[in-house]
Amino acid sequence: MSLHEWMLDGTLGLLVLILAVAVLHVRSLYISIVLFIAFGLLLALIWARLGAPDLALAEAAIGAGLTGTLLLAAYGRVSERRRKAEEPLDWHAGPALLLSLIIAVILMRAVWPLPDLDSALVPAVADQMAQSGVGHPVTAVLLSFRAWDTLLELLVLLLAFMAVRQLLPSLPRQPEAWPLLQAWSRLLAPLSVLIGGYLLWRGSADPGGAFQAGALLAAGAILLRLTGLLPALGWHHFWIRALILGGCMVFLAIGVAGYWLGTGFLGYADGWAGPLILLIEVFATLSIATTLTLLVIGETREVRE
Amino acid sequence: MTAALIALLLPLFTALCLLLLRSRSGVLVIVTSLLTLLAAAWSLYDVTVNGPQWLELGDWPPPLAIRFQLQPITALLLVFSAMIHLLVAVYAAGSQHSKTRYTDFWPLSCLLQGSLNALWLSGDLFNWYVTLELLGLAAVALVALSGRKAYGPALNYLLLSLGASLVYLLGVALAYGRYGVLDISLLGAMTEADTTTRIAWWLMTLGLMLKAALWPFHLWLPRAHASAPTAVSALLSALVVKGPLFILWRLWSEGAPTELAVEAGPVLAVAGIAALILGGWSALRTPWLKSLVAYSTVAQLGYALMALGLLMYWQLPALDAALWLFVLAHGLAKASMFLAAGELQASLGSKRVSALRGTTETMPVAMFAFAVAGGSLIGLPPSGGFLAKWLLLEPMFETVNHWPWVVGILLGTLISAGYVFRVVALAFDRADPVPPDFSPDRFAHWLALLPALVVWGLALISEPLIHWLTGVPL
Amino acid sequence: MIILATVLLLTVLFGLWRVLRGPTAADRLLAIQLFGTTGAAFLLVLAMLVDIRALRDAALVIALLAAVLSAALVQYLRRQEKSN
Amino acid sequence: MTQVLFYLILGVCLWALGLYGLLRLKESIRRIISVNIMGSGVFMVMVALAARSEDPDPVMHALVVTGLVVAISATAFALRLSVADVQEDDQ
Repeated sequence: MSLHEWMLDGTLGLLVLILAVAVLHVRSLYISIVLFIAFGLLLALIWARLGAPDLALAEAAIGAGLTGTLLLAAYGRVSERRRKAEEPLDWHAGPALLLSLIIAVILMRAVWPLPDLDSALVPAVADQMAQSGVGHPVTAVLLSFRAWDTLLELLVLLLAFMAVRQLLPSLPRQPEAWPLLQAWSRLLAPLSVLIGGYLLWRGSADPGGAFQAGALLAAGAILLRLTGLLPALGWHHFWIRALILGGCMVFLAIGVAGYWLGTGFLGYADGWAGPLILLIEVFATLSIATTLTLLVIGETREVRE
Repeated sequence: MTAALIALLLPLFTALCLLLLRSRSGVLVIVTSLLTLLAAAWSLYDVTVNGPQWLELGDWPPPLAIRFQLQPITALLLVFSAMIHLLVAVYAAGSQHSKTRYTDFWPLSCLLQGSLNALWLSGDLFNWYVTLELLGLAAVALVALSGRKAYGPALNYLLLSLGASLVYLLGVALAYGRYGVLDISLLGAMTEADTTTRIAWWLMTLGLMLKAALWPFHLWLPRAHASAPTAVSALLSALVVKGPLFILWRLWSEGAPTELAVEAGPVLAVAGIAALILGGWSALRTPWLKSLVAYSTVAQLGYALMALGLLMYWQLPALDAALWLFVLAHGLAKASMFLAAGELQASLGSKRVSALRGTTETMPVAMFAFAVAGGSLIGLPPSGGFLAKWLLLEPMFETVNHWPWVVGILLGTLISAGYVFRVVALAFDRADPVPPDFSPDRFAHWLALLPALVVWGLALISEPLIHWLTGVPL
Repeated sequence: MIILATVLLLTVLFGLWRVLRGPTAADRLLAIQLFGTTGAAFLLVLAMLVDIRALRDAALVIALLAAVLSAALVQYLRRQEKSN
Repeated sequence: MTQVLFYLILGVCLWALGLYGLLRLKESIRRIISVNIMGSGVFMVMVALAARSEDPDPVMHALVVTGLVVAISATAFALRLSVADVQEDDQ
């Protein structure tokens, strides 16, 4: 590796470490959140540097964008007293630091021999790509080879939403419309729908797919809700429930149909893999977008009704 | 395999339908639980007749696909979790003190059962991570059903559970980096006792111990289990903590190289003894009834951990039977105890142990259920708890220098006898009974007694059960 | 081209200084905007460097989401002022 | 030292840093952030492992996508819970 490449990697690594340390040590919660958003962004750059465009997309949309919005939303609901409360350096700061350092050293020892080994799954994926029905290996892993993981992950998202439903109402805060912001979001929201749709469509042959697309759609919807341009997406509407549950239901139904027809649970019949995966992805995208929107922005009343 | 798949998917479909229709119908859940139980029983029959089976998901060849494995213990656990879930569902629908009847308890508990079944059937390190997250989120959501006072413990539980998952996930990443596969059976054929493997296995073990509340990582459990609604406490104590324990067992008995297992065994066994003694001590001291039952879970998990540790140390597959009998016996007894405790404290209007004075007179059936379940926890013959303890002790009697383990078990038994008798003795103090606030719910009391009787009933089928669990044909 | 990418990263350091020093929430907001722009530019350069075209999509997403984030931030800050 | 090893070590350090935060911090939102940093550390280890072969390992990339979605779900719930819990304190 050339010196220049080292410079680039070194700068990335140094920056990400500085940010992580600063996130944990800064006194103000607000600054900590802002730094964490920057941390997420930097991670997206690192994934890109390591040749993982899918992850760069996902991290930019989910890791930096939505997690940031979530943290800001939580910050907006926390009381003034809590925000101001400073973190005292208490007695176990020393032992905790020492423990973490020792663990880090042990782990470095563990990862030392790993760069020279390789994985049995890389050739296995390459072998079966032709049968998977899609052209992009990551999409093939997500929706064919390890579809069960993906189905369970949709259930995790659903469960997080249901868990939020259990919580009692928080302080009511009505969003106020602000003309400039409204104009701004009228511009941004269609863009996010457009790019989201583009990522979904690209997903079968190139990096992109349901999660990235869903996150982008959610970002657009969140913006519209924040500025009061979108009506409340209440749980009591049947179509909202159908959207949220649709991803899991379609996925499960196709999986069971596969078992019924003898292609195995979550298997696709010959020649049908491509269209079925696209169908699942469309429903999953809508489901992810709706669930994330309600998770980030839904007032408790709206979620519980 | 079809039956096992039905047992896995039925609860998931039920949960989705309940949510879509915004229904809170307990009857529907009871009916599907019953069907799930039948499917699980059918899969148990299937595996006994046809032997262990595999299912490659999506029909992809092995290193690539996630595989479901149906072996006798998996099928038994499917039946066990369906049974407990059915019982708790009947309680939640029928008891007048159940606070969960008109809440999202129904879809959440169905999802909990579905994710647990997914965990039993899976054999893939990363897939287990996802099922663990499902299980954790469902459990925390169920704890949060009790309202604002439970939010603190729920948040604490959630953060620890997330941290534990990441400890586990780092171990998975290292194992994948070292061997390049994720399937536990394939890993078992490849693993060697080198540094990376050792660290990876220990990371996974620590994460799972935190999730299963095994000593010394148990501190979150009593608060979380005690603050949950009664039906939820029963589910959490009887089922949820057993999930990580199952992964731990497969990780060490199937995936780890023998040298590593022999090396790690004593550490886990000693942690088990510490759990027995210290958890039991806390149960003896606490003034709250539900905390007592929750601490007893910490203590009883010590037996399972000890069985696992000794199984690894001596490489004795016979201890498998002891481990899983403990899990079954404890699950049944604990479901009974939590239901009884919840009913008692709801009728008495107090959460203190001291309020139980004279309950043998005012609520004899509930108290009887508590005492019978307690008997199995102590290990009185001929209960299921006794059977498990006997199996654990058997190899120790064969060699003289195994006496420290016997002493540990003895101490644990004494302490568990201590906290059970603490409650029972109070209940027999009829001089000045605390009157119940309103009429107790007889149906719920009998329901609480049911699993306790089943534990004792295990003794009747002890011989075939042990033979079957140890894999010796009759 | 690598040097160009490294220089882009170094501008993040200046933004970091602004985030830590403030003094107002608006300064920090602008720093996030700067990070978004820098990140997008970095990804574009990297897309040329390693010849992965999909990184341009990622640049697009970052540019868009930085804008969304700052809009969300503005809205929350406004609420906070109202509630004070 | 290769690039892969560099990022492996970086990931491990981030993970340990997140663990330190989780052990030391008390404020719940900050603890949630610490857990996320820990998660990023694991993901970095996984992505670095994926970069070992000539064509990056798609399985690891897919697993990290799954991990990211799991992480944001859990974070969303934890943040809501912490806000609800904090409000309880204020009353």
